[in-house]
Amino acid sequence: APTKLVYANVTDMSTLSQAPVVAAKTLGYYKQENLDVEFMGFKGTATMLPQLLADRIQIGYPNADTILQSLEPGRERLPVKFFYNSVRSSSWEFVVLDNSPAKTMKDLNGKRLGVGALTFGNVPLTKAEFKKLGIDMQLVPVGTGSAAFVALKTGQVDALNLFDTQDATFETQGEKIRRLEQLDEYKQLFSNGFITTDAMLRKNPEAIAGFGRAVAKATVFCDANPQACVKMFWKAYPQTKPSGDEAKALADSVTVLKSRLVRLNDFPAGQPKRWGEYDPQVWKNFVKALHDGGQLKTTDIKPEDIYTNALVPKFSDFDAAKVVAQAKAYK
Amino acid sequence: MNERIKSVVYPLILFALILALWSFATSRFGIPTYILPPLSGVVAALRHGFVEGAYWGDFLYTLTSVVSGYAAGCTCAFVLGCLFAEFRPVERVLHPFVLALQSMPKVALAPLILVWFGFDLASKVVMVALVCFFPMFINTVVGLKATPPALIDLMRAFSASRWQILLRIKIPSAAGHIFAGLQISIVLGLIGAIVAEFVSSTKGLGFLINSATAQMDTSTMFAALASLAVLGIAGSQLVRWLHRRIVFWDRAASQTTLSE
Amino acid sequence: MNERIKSVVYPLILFALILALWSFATSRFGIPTYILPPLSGVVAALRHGFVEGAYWGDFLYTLTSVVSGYAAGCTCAFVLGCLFAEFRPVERVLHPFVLALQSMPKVALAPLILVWFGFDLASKVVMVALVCFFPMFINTVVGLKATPPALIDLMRAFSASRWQILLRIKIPSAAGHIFAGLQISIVLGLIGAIVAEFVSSTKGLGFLINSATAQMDTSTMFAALASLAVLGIAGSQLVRWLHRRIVFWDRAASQTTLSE
Amino acid sequence: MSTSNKLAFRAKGLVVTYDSSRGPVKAIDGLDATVADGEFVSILGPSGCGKSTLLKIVSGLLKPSAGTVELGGASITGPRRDIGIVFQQPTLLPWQTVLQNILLPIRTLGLNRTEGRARADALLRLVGLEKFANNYPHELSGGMQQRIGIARGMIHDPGLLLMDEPFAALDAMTREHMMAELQRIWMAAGKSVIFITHSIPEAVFLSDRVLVLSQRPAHLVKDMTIALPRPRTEETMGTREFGEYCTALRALFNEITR
Amino acid sequence: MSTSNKLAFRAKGLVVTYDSSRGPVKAIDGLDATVADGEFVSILGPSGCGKSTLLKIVSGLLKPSAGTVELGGASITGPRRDIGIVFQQPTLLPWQTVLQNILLPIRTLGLNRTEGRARADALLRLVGLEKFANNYPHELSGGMQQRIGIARGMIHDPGLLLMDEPFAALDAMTREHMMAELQRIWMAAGKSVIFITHSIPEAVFLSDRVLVLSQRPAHLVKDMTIALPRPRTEETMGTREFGEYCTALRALFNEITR
Ligand SMILES: Nc1ncnc2c1ncn2[C@@H]1O[C@H](COP(=O)(O)OP(=O)(O)OP(=O)(O)O)[C@@H](O)[C@H]1O
Ligand SMILES: Nc1ncnc2c1ncn2[C@@H]1O[C@H](COP(=O)(O)OP(=O)(O)OP(=O)(O)O)[C@@H](O)[C@H]1O
Ligand SMILES: [Mg+2]
Ligand SMILES: [Mg+2]
Repeated sequence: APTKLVYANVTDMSTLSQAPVVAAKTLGYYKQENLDVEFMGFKGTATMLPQLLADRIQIGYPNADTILQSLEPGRERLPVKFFYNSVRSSSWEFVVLDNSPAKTMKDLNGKRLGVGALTFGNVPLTKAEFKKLGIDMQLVPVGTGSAAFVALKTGQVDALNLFDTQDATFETQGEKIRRLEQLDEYKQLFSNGFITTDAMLRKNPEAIAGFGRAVAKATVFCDANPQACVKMFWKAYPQTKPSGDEAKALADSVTVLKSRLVRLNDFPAGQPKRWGEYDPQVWKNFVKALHDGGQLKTTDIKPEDIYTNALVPKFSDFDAAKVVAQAKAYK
Repeated sequence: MNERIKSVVYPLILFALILALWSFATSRFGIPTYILPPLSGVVAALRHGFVEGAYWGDFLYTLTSVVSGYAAGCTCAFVLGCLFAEFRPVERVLHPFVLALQSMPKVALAPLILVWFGFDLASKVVMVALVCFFPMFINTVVGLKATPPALIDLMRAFSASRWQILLRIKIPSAAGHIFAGLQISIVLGLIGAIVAEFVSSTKGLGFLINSATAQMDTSTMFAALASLAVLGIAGSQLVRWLHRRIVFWDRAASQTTLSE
Repeated sequence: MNERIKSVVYPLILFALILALWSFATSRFGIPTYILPPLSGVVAALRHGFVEGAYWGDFLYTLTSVVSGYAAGCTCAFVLGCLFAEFRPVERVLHPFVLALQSMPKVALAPLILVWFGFDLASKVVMVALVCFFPMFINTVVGLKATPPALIDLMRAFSASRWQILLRIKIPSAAGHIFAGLQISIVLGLIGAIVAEFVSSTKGLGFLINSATAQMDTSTMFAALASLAVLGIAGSQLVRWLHRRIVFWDRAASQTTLSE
Repeated sequence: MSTSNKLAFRAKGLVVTYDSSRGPVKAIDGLDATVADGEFVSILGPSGCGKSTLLKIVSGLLKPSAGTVELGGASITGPRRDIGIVFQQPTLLPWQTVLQNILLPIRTLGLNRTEGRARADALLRLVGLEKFANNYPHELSGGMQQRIGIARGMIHDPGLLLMDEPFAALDAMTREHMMAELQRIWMAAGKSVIFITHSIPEAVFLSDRVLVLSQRPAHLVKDMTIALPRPRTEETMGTREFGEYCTALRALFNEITR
Repeated sequence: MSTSNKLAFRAKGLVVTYDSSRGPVKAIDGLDATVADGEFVSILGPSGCGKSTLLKIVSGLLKPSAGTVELGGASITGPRRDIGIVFQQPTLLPWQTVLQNILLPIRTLGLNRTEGRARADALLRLVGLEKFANNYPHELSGGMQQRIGIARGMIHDPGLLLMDEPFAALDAMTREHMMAELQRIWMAAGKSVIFITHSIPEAVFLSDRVLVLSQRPAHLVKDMTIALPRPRTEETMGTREFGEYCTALRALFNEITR
C-alpha cells in the first residue's frame, strides 16, 4: 500500500503558489513514489506546527523564523527539520504605485508601509532591513487582497510589503505597480520550505525523499507549461477558479503562478539545479537578520539543528528533459 | 391588493430596485471589481458555483459541520440545562462558571480547539457545538424555571412524580424559551463554522470566502456570502416553522421566535 | 452556612480544584506547552500583561472599539426599531430584508468591511456595530409590538398623541425586551471586535491572541482569553444591573436577563 | 377642569363587527339606546355579549360599523377630553407610582397640575389608598389596583363616566362600600354614568335605569327603570321592591341565556 | 376509583408562616377547625386572609409551621390520592385538549383509563362543555376554563373535594346553575367538600356550616351552622331565613374588615 502523507500549507491551499504541489498529484508523481498525499491549509505556521508534532500531518510548508526562534537558549527546541528549500529567495517584496516618486527603498524613509499583519513572518526581516538601510517607516497592517490594495491606491500607505503572488494579483487588476530593489542579503533569504519531524526523517526517509522528488518534477513541469499547471489546480479546487472570462482568468493566473515559479527556480547561474538544497551561509544571514529585527535575542544559534541537506541528491534524481517534453506535449 | 400580496410584492420591488441600483452603480461609475463586484459577476460566480457545481462540496461541508455541531451542542445543552434547573446543588456550584463561559467570545477559542481536536471536521463540529451550547443551555434553564408554580402545584396535588412533572409540565411549558434558544443557536452555529474554517480548512464556505479574499475575487466572496445567508435563512425558517407547529398553544410564538 | 455564603464558597472550591488539577496535570504528565500551558505560565503572562502593563493598550483598544461600536449599533437599532414598529409600510417593505440579514453570519463580512472601511479603528467599530445591531433591533421591534393593547387604549382614551404613546407607554413597556437585546449584543459585540482584530490589527485582545498563536505562546493566549472573559462578564453584569434598576417593576427581570 | 354638562348619549341601529383572524365577528347588532344627561344607567348582559364593545364605542376608541352614535347631539369621532373611563382590568402603568398613575389623564390632557394634585389626594382618600400614593402597582393587591383605576377615571372631573365592571375584583365588603361611595359622588356632582356589571343587585342598587342586552350579537332586550328612592342604603337591599327588581332581572336573564 | 369515606378534617392551633423575600409573613395564626365526614363547609374571609393557604395545607402541598392537621385521623404528610382540588385559577395545561386536561389526574395517578374516559364524558356534560372536548383551553372563555378545572377536580371521585373560589369567573347565571349542580352532586355522592368563596349568598346557599376567618393572619371568628332544608332552590334565596343568614354574615364581615 502507498505511504500516506498529509501535506499542509501555512495559508489556504487555494493560492496558486501551491500549484506545483497539487500538479504533482494530478500528474501521478506521488503515486510513482508510492505515496498517497493529501492537502490541508492552516492559518499560520503556529497553527500548523502542533498538528505536525502530533503527527496528524507529516509535511509542512512554513517560513524559517518561528522554527529558528525555537533554537534560542531556554526555549523548547521543536523536533522538526526543513528538508527541502522550496522558495529559494525572498518572496517578500516592496511595491509602490507606478507613479510614486519613490525610486529606491531609501526614498521610503518616514513614510507608511503596509504589511499583511504585524504577525506576518516578514515583519522582523523588514525591520532589520530598515536598520541596515538606516531608514524608518511606520508599519500599518492592511490585511491582504482588496483591503491592502485599496490602502495603497487611496494613499493610506505609501508602499506595500507583501509577497510575490499577492503583488502579481494586484497587477492582474490592471494596476501598474513597481517593485523596489532590496539589499542583496535580504533578497537571498529563502521563504517557505518543506519541513517534517525528526522522527519521520529517521523512520521513513524514502517517503520524504519521494515527496521532494515529485514536487521537484512538478516544478519543472509547471515551469515548462504553466497553463496546464493552472488548469490542474482549478480541477483540484474548482471553487477557486475565477468566474467570468476564462481566457483572461487563465492569463491572470499564469501571471500569478509565474511570479512564484521565478522564486522556485532561483538557482545560482550556470550550475545544475540542485533541488531543495539549503545554503548554510543564508541560514547564518537569516539568524542575523532576525536578531537585527529584534526577533532573536542572540546570534549564538546553530541552524544546522533545524535543516538537513541529506536528501538533496535524491530530489534531483530524475530526467528533467523528459518532464519538460511531457509538459510541452500536455494539453 | 390584499395585505398578503402586498407583503410579497413590495419587498420584491425594493429588491429589484436594489439590484438595479447596484448594477447601474458598478457599470456607470466604474467602481473597481475589488471594491464592489458587478451584479453580473456575482451571478456568474453563483452559476459557476451551483449550476456548474463548483461550490456544492463547500456548501455541503459547512452544512455537515453546522448540522452535526448544532445537533450535538443543542442536545448536550438541553440535557445539562435540565440537570442544572432540576438540581439546586448543581446550579449553586456551576452558576459562576456558566456566567463566565457564556460571556466569553467562543470564537477566540478557535486556534486552541484546532490544537486539541485536530483539523478535520471534528474541530469544526466542536466549535459549532460550543457556540450553540450557551444560548440553548441558558434558555432551557430559564424556561424550566419559568414554569408557572401553579402548574407544578397542580401536578403535585395529583401525586405526580418529579419525573412526570419535568416531562409533562416543565419541558412543554419551557418550549417557547427552548425554541428561542434553538433559533439563536442556528445563526451562532453558522458563525462558529465559518470562523473555524477561517482558521484551517480545505473546504467549506468559510474557506471559500478566505481564498476569494486572497485572490481579490469579490464576486466569489459575495456569492459565498449569499450562500451563507441562504443557509442561515433556511435554518431559522425551519426552526420557526417547527416552533409554530409544536408550540401551537403559545399565542406569542410568532413574536418570541422573532427575537434572536 | 447560609445560602449566600454557600453560593460563593462552593464555586470557589471547585475553581481551586480545577486550578490544582491543571497545575498537577501539566507538571506531572509533561503536557507540552503548545497544547496546554502550565498555570504558572498563565499567571506570569497575566502579571506581565496587567501588573507590568504590557496588555493595557490592547485591553483598552478592544474596549474602545466594543464600547463605541456597541453604542453606535444599539442606538441605530433602537431608533430604526422604533420606526419599523411604528410605521406599518416601513415594516412591510423591509421585513424580508431584516430576516435575511439577521440570519446571515455577520463575521463573514469582516474581510469586506476591511475593504470598505479601512484597517483603522473604524472597521472594528463598524463590525461591532453591525453585530450588535440585529439582536437589539429585533428585540426593540418585538418589545414595542408586545405592548399590551389595553395600555394603548388607555392612553388613547385620555387623548394622548402618538408620540406620547410611544414615549410614555411603548418604550417603557418594551424595556424588558430592549435590555435582553442589550445583553445579547454585548457578548456578540465582543465577538465582532475579536474577529475584526483577527483579520487585521496592530492592537487589541484579538491581535494579542493572534500574535500569541503565531508565536505558539499559549500562556499569553490563555491570559488574553481570560481578559476577554473579564470584559464579557463585566459588560453583561453592568447591563444586568442597569436592567434591574431601570426596569424595577418587571418581576421577571432577573429571569429574562439570564437569557442570552 | 370643568366640562360641559350636555353629554346625553344616543345610539341608533348600532352595529359593530370585529375583523378577527377567523373572519368577521359581529359583537353588536342593531342596538338602540339612550342615556339622558345626569342619569346613572347600568348595562347588564351575559359574558361576551358586547358590553365592553359598547363602552369602547361611546369612548370613541372604536368606530361603529353601521348606525349612528351621538354624544350631546354630535356624532362621536374619536376620544373626547370630557369623558372618564374605568376599564374592566385595572390597566395601570407598572413603572409609575399610584399617584402618577392617577395623574395620567392630567398630564396627557395638559391640565393644571396643582389642581390635579389636590383632586388626586381627595380621590386617594375616597378609595382608601392615601397611604399608598408612592407605592408601585405591583406592590398592591388586585382589588387595590382596581380602585386606583376608578380614581384615575374621575381625576379630570369628566361630564360622562364610563365604568366597565369596576368592582368585580373587590371582595364583598369593599364592594358594598365602593357602591355607596359611587352613589354619593354621583348624587353630589350630577354627572352621567354608564356602568357595566354582571351583578344584578349592584345594577339595581346603583341605577336610574338598567339596560339588559341579549347574547352576542347584542341588542337591547329590556330597558328597566328602577324607581327606588335615593340615597339607597344597606337597608334598601333588604326591601321587597329591591328583591322584586332583582328577581325580575334574574328571570329575564334566565330567558336570555337559555 | 373508589376511595375511603373516612376523611374528616381537623386542624388544631394551625400556624403557617411564609418565608418571603421581605421576611416571614404569617398567613394563618392559631386556627382551630373541623370538617366532619360528608359535610359541606364553606370558608369565608376577607381577601388575602389565608383561605387559599388553608386549602394548600389540607391538600398537603404546604407543611404547617406549627400545630396539627389531620385527615381521617392521620397527620397530613403530603398530597393524597383521594383528594380532589379545584384551584382559584383554572390552571389548565395549554398544550392539552379539554378532555386531556380533565383526564390528567387519571394519568398521574395511574388509574383505569376506560372508566376515566366514561366519567370525563359525564362531567363534560355536567359543566355544559361536551361540544368542546377536543378544543384547546386558549380557545375558550375564562368561565369555560374554570368549569374544566371543576370537572378535573372531580374526575377521580375523591372522598374530599377542595374548591377555591371555583365560581368567581362565571357570570351570574352560569354561577347559579353551577351552584345548583354542585349541591345535587354532593347530595348524591355524600362526599366532604371544603368550599372557599367571597360571596356570602353562595356560602349560605351551599353549606352545612360556614367558617368565617379573620383578616390576615387568619384565625376562626365564627362557625355558623346553616340550618336550611335541602335541596335548596332559587326560592330558598327569596326566603327570610336565607336573608337573615346573609345579613348576619354581612354584619360579621363588616366588623372584621373595619
Ligand atoms: N378585537 C376583537 N377581535 C375579534 N373579536 C372580538 C374582539 N374583541 C371582542 N371580540 C368579541 O366580541 C364579543 C364581545 O366582546 P366584549 O368584550 O364586548 O364582551 P363583554 O360583554 O364585555 O364580555 P365580558 O362580560 O366577559 O367582559 C366577544 O364574543 C368577543 O369574542
Ligand atoms: N408564597 C408566598 N410567599 C409569601 N407570602 C405569601 C405567599 N403566598 C401567599 N402569601 C401571603 O399570605 C397571605 C394569604 O394568602 P392567600 O393566598 O392564602 O389569601 P386568600 O385568602 O386566598 O386571598 P384571596 O381571597 O385574594 O384569594 C397573603 O397576605 C399573601 O400575601
Ligand atoms: Mg367586558
Ligand atoms: Mg385565594
